[in-house]
Parts: sequence; structure tokens; C-alpha cells
Amino acid sequence: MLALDNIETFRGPAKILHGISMKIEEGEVVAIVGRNGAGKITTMESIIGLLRVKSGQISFRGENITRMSAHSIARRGIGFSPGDCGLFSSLSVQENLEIGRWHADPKRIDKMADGDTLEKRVYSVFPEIEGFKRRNSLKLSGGQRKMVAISRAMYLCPSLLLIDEAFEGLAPVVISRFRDALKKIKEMGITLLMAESNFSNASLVADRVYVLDRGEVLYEGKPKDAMNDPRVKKILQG
Amino acid sequence: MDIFILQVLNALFYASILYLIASGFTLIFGVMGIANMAHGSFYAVGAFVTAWSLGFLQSRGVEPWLLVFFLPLGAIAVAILGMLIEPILLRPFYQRAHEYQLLLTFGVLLIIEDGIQMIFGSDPLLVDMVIAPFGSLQIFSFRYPNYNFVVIGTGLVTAFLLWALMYRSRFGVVLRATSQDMRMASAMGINVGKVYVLAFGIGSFLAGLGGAIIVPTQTAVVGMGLEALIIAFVVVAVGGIGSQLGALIGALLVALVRTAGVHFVPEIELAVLFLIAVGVLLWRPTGLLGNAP
Amino acid sequence: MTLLETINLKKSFGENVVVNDVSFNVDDGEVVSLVGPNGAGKTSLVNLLSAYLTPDHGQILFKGRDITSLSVSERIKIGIARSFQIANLFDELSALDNISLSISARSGKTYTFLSLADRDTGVQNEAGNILSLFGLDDKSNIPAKELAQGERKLLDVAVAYALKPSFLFLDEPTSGVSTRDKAKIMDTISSAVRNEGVTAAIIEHDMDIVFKYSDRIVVIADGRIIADGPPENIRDDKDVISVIMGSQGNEV
Amino acid sequence: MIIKIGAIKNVAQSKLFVISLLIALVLGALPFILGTYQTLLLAYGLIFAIAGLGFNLLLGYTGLLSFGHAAFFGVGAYAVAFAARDLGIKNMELLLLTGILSTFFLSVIFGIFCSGLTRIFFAIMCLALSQVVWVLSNKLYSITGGSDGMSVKWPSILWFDEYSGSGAFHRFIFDYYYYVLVIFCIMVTLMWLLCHSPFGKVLQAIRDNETRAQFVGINIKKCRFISFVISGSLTGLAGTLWVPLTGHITPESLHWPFSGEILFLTLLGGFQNFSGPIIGGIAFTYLKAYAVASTPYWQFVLGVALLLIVIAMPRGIVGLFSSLIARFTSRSERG
Repeated sequence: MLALDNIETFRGPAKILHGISMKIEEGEVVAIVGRNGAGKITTMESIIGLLRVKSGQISFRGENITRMSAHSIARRGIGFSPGDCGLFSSLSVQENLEIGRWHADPKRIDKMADGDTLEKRVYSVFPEIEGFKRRNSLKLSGGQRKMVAISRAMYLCPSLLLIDEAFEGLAPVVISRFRDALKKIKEMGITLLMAESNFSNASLVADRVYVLDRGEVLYEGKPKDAMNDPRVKKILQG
Repeated sequence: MDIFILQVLNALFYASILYLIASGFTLIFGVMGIANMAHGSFYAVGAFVTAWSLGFLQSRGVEPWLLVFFLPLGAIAVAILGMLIEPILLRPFYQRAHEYQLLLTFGVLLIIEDGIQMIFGSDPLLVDMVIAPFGSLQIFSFRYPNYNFVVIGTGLVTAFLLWALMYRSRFGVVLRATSQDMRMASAMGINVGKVYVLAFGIGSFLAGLGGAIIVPTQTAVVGMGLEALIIAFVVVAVGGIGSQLGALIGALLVALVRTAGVHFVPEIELAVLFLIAVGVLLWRPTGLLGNAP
Repeated sequence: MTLLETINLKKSFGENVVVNDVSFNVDDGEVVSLVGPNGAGKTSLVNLLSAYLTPDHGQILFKGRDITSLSVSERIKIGIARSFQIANLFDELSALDNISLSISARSGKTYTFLSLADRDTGVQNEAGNILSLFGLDDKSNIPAKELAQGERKLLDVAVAYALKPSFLFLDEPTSGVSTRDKAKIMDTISSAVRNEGVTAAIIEHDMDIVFKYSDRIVVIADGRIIADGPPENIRDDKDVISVIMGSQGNEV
Repeated sequence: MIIKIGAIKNVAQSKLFVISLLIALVLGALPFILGTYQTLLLAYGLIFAIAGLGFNLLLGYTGLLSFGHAAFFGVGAYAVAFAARDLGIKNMELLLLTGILSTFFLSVIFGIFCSGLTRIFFAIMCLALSQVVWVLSNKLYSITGGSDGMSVKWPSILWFDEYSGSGAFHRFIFDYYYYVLVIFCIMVTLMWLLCHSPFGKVLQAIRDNETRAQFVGINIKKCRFISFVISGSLTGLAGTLWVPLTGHITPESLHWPFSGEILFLTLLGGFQNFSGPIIGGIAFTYLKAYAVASTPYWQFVLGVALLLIVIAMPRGIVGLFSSLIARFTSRSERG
């Protein structure tokens, strides 16, 4: 579904990604794990076109999207929920959500099963949003903001959803709530790609992990086998 | 009493023009964070293009009442100018410090100010022939040209349309989202480039419209843009930069103060105006309706 | 001896009460952790104590003196400093300059106009020592904006530490840091703080870290203190653990 | 480790000192090679360099963009004109003192109003205040001569007294150039020290991160105020030095487009550098002089030049050269 082939990306003068290659299949949940500065966020921003890729190729469902602008990539069905949530604080929660729907490709919405509207589908992930959707997005707690950010990306009717740090800053009590939500999204047939600095959180939901270090893929495979690799173990546990 | 009514009408007339200029300035600042130094010059271009084209059409024998429909020509020309300047000149510099945009638009200002002289010459242009077909209204002892009501009405209608655009349309939501976080907006499928061109176009159009509708009552002269820019600064400083309602209230306040100032302290009315801006900024640094970003 | 005491502290934003009637005290030399779910009011509490926010109601006492109305800079003068949840640094200045700025502000050298800052060996040496204390000595000439996230967090704490406070607030010193770096950062901070006998209050989500590094744990939920005691007691309190960890707490 | 850094800095600083000394010597020798007109232009260049240096203390080091610095420049010049006309002062040193004192007081007043503001609000406040001064200079015709302005005669410099008779113009320009050069060198040295002093670091810290500066106990408002007063006074000094050379002052030099020109020259040189506004001041003087001389549409030329500069060398002349040098040295190191 999504293939990265030897991607190199710079942030200003600094080369962050040194030839990253990945393959993500339809319906998978994949987590990119690594320490800070390993290149997780840079990989995500390269995929969705917020950072310009220097060399290499990214293809999505067979189409080369390497140097497309962010909005045309989003319209092709790649949703993004950033680590800082990136909510539009001058808009209400509802307006935040709706923005995604206006730019979703109608063809994808039409393909959904009968009786399953986009709206129903989004709200089934985090029904709590119904309770605060009229509020200004400034007046939300950290957990609520994350819910809105993920739901907003869901409104794009994506076939691939990128979530950066889904569990960061969440209290343990809320983490399990989010884990269930992610499972639900997976059941809808949406492919998930997550960036996680916390390996144990990532292994809760991911079918497969890529461990990054200094802009290179160090390990690729099942989360439970990752710790068998001494290099991965060293990086993730010190 | 007569004088008072006349002064109020004059203030409203002036406020309408100021609002058109300031709302465009504040729109561009709100969406792109650019303090467009060339905004006053856009206003001047609107006036000159309208004056020149109406003069040209009249010389070709077009009836005065028909000419009225060509007034917006100046505004359209400025909108096109703006929609060229934004993508070509400003867009490559959004990643850089704000000082560069200020400097670029200052360069555009210098070019336009001299460009106007090169193209239209330095003689003032006036197209007062479009006023007569509107007739005038008897108010107590004086006659007030109906055209001035058209100008006041244009300001009011524009204010309403802008409000509807910002808060009652999808484009408004998109515009507000983009102005807050353009990266995130583009990740939500919004074509930020298009939004920017449109916003800059609308902002420029408003300044051009101000110039276009004032030129039947005042001559288009070299340097009119510089004064307009400074007064627009005062309007948005008083009203609150980035706020459309602020631009409206600021325009009304500034127009009233200036009209009163010209009446009572003609020598230093401009100084009074700037002092009021100073006072407002001291009291509320973000202007009357601005909120601290 | 009680160093800091709050009496019925209250703060609300509109109808949202973030800190509700909080009274607690911290003894000299203690390391206290503030824990609780998101939105419980921990950061707001620290903001109140560091004068970033003003309370609607209540009093803050420091060494027995009422400091409720003191400004940020006045509280810094009497020895209350803080670090930030999102590293808050002088990005264009080098790591060394970030620290020396703190030192010269502390020692009243702000208004020194015509002598070269980098010739002040006293300040430079102290700054160098603090950098090496925090394991950043090889980064001294690198602008703060070019440091890695973990290093930024450490530098943020070091800038506050350089003020030689008697009370230091640390707002999530390990947030946004990978699991591996967390322990290293906390080891560094904890040894720096304990060596100088600095009293510290730490906001933290990671319960392993909380249990390992603190003398006392204060649990906050919905703006109120719901438990307060040494780590052993908190760990054994099932009710409290379920508030912090959720019903599946043991599983996590 | 620390001692080592100190040593490197000492080497760099003494290198800088030698280079500056060489540049000063070249500047001192130039009038013997150049003609009178070129010497005059160079004197203007040095004066605008001083103005830019003052302006950049706010923009580059404190992170505040003033759009009213013309007020300081103009008031410095007007103060000289008043002192010469109304008090009959002929002595340049006294005129300088009058100019500096006036701009000092003006910047204290402006500073009280401005130092609580930042960003666009600061810019607009400076603009509004400077426009008040401009309006007054225009309207108070009986005192200021309105838009006709005032003329200023050549003052006496130190013990050199009369500039009259044949060759007086040449002699005055020659002497005055050195007068300006000495003041320029002193000001550059003082400002360099200031920018590298603890206070200079504090200003940069406030520019970088106001909140954090507050949380290391810095009184932000006070520091901004001091920076503003120094900046305004220095730009005022430039105006004071400028007016004897032009011999005439009009409200134009108080008007906001002139503030724009000060910003222009600072960015032309590069505001992220200490030396940027110095180079910018000199380069701008030449650019404008040649534009004015070659076409009535000199504003147009300046505008085009401005756009080209921003597009081709966004970090200013100094930024361009330092990146060229960096590229050259890294290449030679590799080779």
C-alpha cells in the first residue's frame, strides 16, 4: 500500500533520514519506534509532504507521491494526527472536524458499507467527542485534544492513518482507552502507521515495528522479537 | 445642527473608505502574517486605474450613468496585481523572518509609487462626472450628493459580506484554519497556496475598491497611497490587528476623530489622531478588539 | 522544617476549576513528585507557585513568609525556580551562554555594559561546571536549537539550577524523551539536586520514575489532592493506583 | 576545556582587532585618493552606518522592529539646526552635545511608551509617535520653517574655525570626514563591547525567549527600555552629524519612509550580524546616490534593488560574504 524506497530528507542543513525503506501492507498496524531525533517524525512528515524529500521515492497504492504537495497527498487518503495535535484553536471542535470531511475524496466515502456514514464511523471511535464538540478547542484537556486530532484525520476518510505519539503525555488510565480506539480503527480496515518513542506502548497495538536510529532502519519485524536483537535492545533500553 | 449632520455624514463617508482599506490590510495580516507596506499603494492604484479608464471611456463617448458600472475596474486591476505579487514575490519567503516580507512589500511600495508616475504622469486625475447622475438630497439647508451615500453603503455591504465570508462560509473556516497553522491545514487537504492567493486577492481588492469609489469625489494624486497606508495602520492599531470588527470600529473612530479634528484643531488634527493611536496602544496593546496571539 | 506551604489555593478558568482548595507543604530538602491524570491541575499548580498564574484564592508561604503577591522575578530572587514541560531555552545562544546568562542574572551582572561576557572567568567557569554536572560539557558551544530533545530538557533544568534556587519545580523533565534517556536524565537531575540539598517538586507521568526518585508523592485528581505520602504507601494504596493507572493498572 | 575555549576566543578577538584596525587605516587614507565628492559620500556612508548600528541594537539584538527611528535621526538634526539658529552655536562639539541630549530625552519619552510592547504593536507605536513629531515639524511653521525646512551653516570643528573663501568646501569636507570617522570608530568599539557584554547577552536572551528570560529573573521591560534609549540616541547622533554636511533639514527626514530607509540599509547589510548595518549604511548611501543621480524615478530603482537584494542575498551583504568565505574555507580544508 505504502512503500518508501531509500528516502533521504533534510531538516534545514541537517540530514535526518539516511535512506529509509519501508513497506506497509493494507490493513496493517505498523509502528515506527526510536529515540528522540531518530527520524520518526521526519519520516512521517516526508510521507505526507510537509517536508521535501531529497532523494528516494514514496509510493502510495502504486502512485508516486514523493514530491506532491501536502494537500494533494491528504486528498488521496492519508490522514495525519500530529504529536502536538495541531488543533485550530480559533475554530470550534466541530469546525475542526468538518474541515477534514470537505476535503475527503467523495469516491472513498461512497465506497463505505451501506448505512455506515462517515460521521457515525468517526464518532464510534471516540463517542466522548459528542459531549464537547461545541466547545472551543482551546478549552480541552490533553487527552481530549488527542481524540479530536485523530477523529479529525478520520474525517478525511483515509485509507492510511498516520498518528504521531498517540500515547505521549497521556495518563496510564487513558492509554488503555486509546489502545481500544486504535483497534477499532484497525477493524474499519484503515491501515495505521504510528510513531512511538515508547516501545511498550507501541507493542500494545502494532503488528509490526520499524526501529529507527539516527535516520536508518535498524530492525523490522514483529514487536515481540525486537528485543532479541541486541542493537535494538541497547537503543530502546540503554 | 446642519453642520453637525453634515459632519457626521462626512465622517461616515470617510469611515467607509478607511474601512475598505483597513479591512483588506487586516485580512492579509490575519491570514498570512504580512504587514503589507504596499497596501496604501494598492489603494492609489485602484484610484488611478479607475480614474484613467473612466476618463478614457468618456472620451470614447460612453454616457456618464453607464460609467458608474466601470468604477470597480480599479479594484479588479488591484486584485489581479495582488494575486500576481503574492505567489511570485512573497510566497518564496514565508519560511523566513517577518522582516523580509516587510522589506519586500516596502520594495513593492517604492516601485508602485514611482510606477504610477511613470504610467499616469504626475497630473492629478478626477472623474467627477459620475456623481451628477446620482443627483443629490436636500438635508435642511444643504444638498448632499447621493453618490456619497453609495460610498457609505458600499462600506456597510462590504462589512456584511466579509463577516458572512469569514463566519458563515466554508471558505471562512478554511481561511481561519489556514491563518492559524498552514502546515496542519495542508495536511488536512487544504490547498494553502490557493487560500493565500485568494486571501491576498480579496485584501488587495478591498484596498483597490476604496481607491475606485473615492476617485469621483477626490482627485487621484501621487503620494495618496502613503497617507492611506499610515492611516490604515492607525485604524488597525486602534481596532486590533487581524480583527475584521476591529477594522470597522477603528475606521469609524478614526473618521470621527479626524472629522472633529479638522473642525476644531485643524492645525494638528493628524497629531491628535496619532496620539489617540498611542493612547489606545498603551491602554490595550493589541487594540480595542485584538486578542493577544 | 517546612520550606513551602500552600493554604486553600484555588484557581479556575471560567467554570473550569483547575486547582481546587489545595493545601500542602514541602519540607526543606525533600524531593516531592506531583502525579495524577491529564488535566488534573498539576501544571496549573506549578504555574501558581512560580507566579506564572495568580491564584483566585488562597495563600502561598515560603519560609513562613507570604509570597502570594510576589512577581516572577521576586520569587526567583528569594530562591524559587522552575523548568518547563516543553524545553524553553534561548535557542540562538550556545548551551554555555544559556547557563551563564542565568548565573549573571543571579549575581546582578545584567546591567554590565562595557565588559566582554566571555572574559568573565568566574561566570564562565561556574557555567562550565554546571554543564559538566548535567553531562553537557561537550555541547557548550552548540546553539540550544541544535541540541537533541533530551539534551534540551537537561539544559532547561540546568538553566533553572544555575539560579541556585532553594526550591526547584520540574515540570515533566522527561516528557518527550525516549525510555532509555529517561533514567539517565533523572539520574543526572536527581544527583545534582540532592548534592546541593535543593528542595524539588517534580511533575511526572512515568510511575517507575516517580517511585524510584521521590521521597514523597502527592496525587492530584480534578484539582484536589487525593493522596499524599511516601512511595511505599502510595504503591500499596489500590484506590489511588486505580485513579492514576486506570482499572487495568496492573496490566500496564 | 573552558580555558581552551577562552584561548580560541582570544585569538579570534585579536584577529578581529587587527582587521578592524586595518579597515580604520584604509578609511583614514581614502580621502587622499578619492575626490571631494567621493569623500563626502563616504562621510554620509559612515553616518548612516552609525544610524544603522543604533537601529540594529533593537532589531538584531533585542528583536524589536522600530518603524519610527526617523524621529531620532530627524530630531537630532533639528536640534542642531535650532541650536545653530536660535542660540548662535557655531562649535560642532556643542552642537553634538545638544543633538545627543535632545535625542536622549526623546528616546526616553518614546521608550516609556514603547518598552512594554513587542512585535507589530511595538512597530506601530514607534510609527505613531514618530508621526506625531513629523506632523508637528510640518505644522509649526513659525518655528521649523514647515516643509521648507531650515538651513544649517558649516560649524567650526575643534580649533579649526572658519570655512570660507576658495576651496572652503573641499577643506570642510576633508576635515569633517575625519571628525565623523573618529566618532564612527569610537561608536563601533563601544557598540561592539555592548553587544558582547553581559547586557548584550541579556538582550539576545530576551529576543530569543521572553518567557524564559523572565524566569531567570531578568527585568524585561527595563532591559528593553535601556536598549531603546541607547538605540535611539545613537541614531540621533547620526542625525546630528548628518545635518552640517547637507546644510539643510526638512520634515522629510522625520517622515516614516525615512524610517523605512533605515530598515532598508540595516537589512541590506544583514541584521543577524554586528557588522551588517555598518556595511549596509555605506552601501545604501552609494546605491541611493547613484540612483538619484541617474533617474528621476530613483525610488523605482531602489525598490527593484531592494527586491533583488532580498531574493538574491536574504542574509544581507555580510551574510552573503560570510557564507561565501565559509564555503571557500571548507573547500580548501577538504582539498
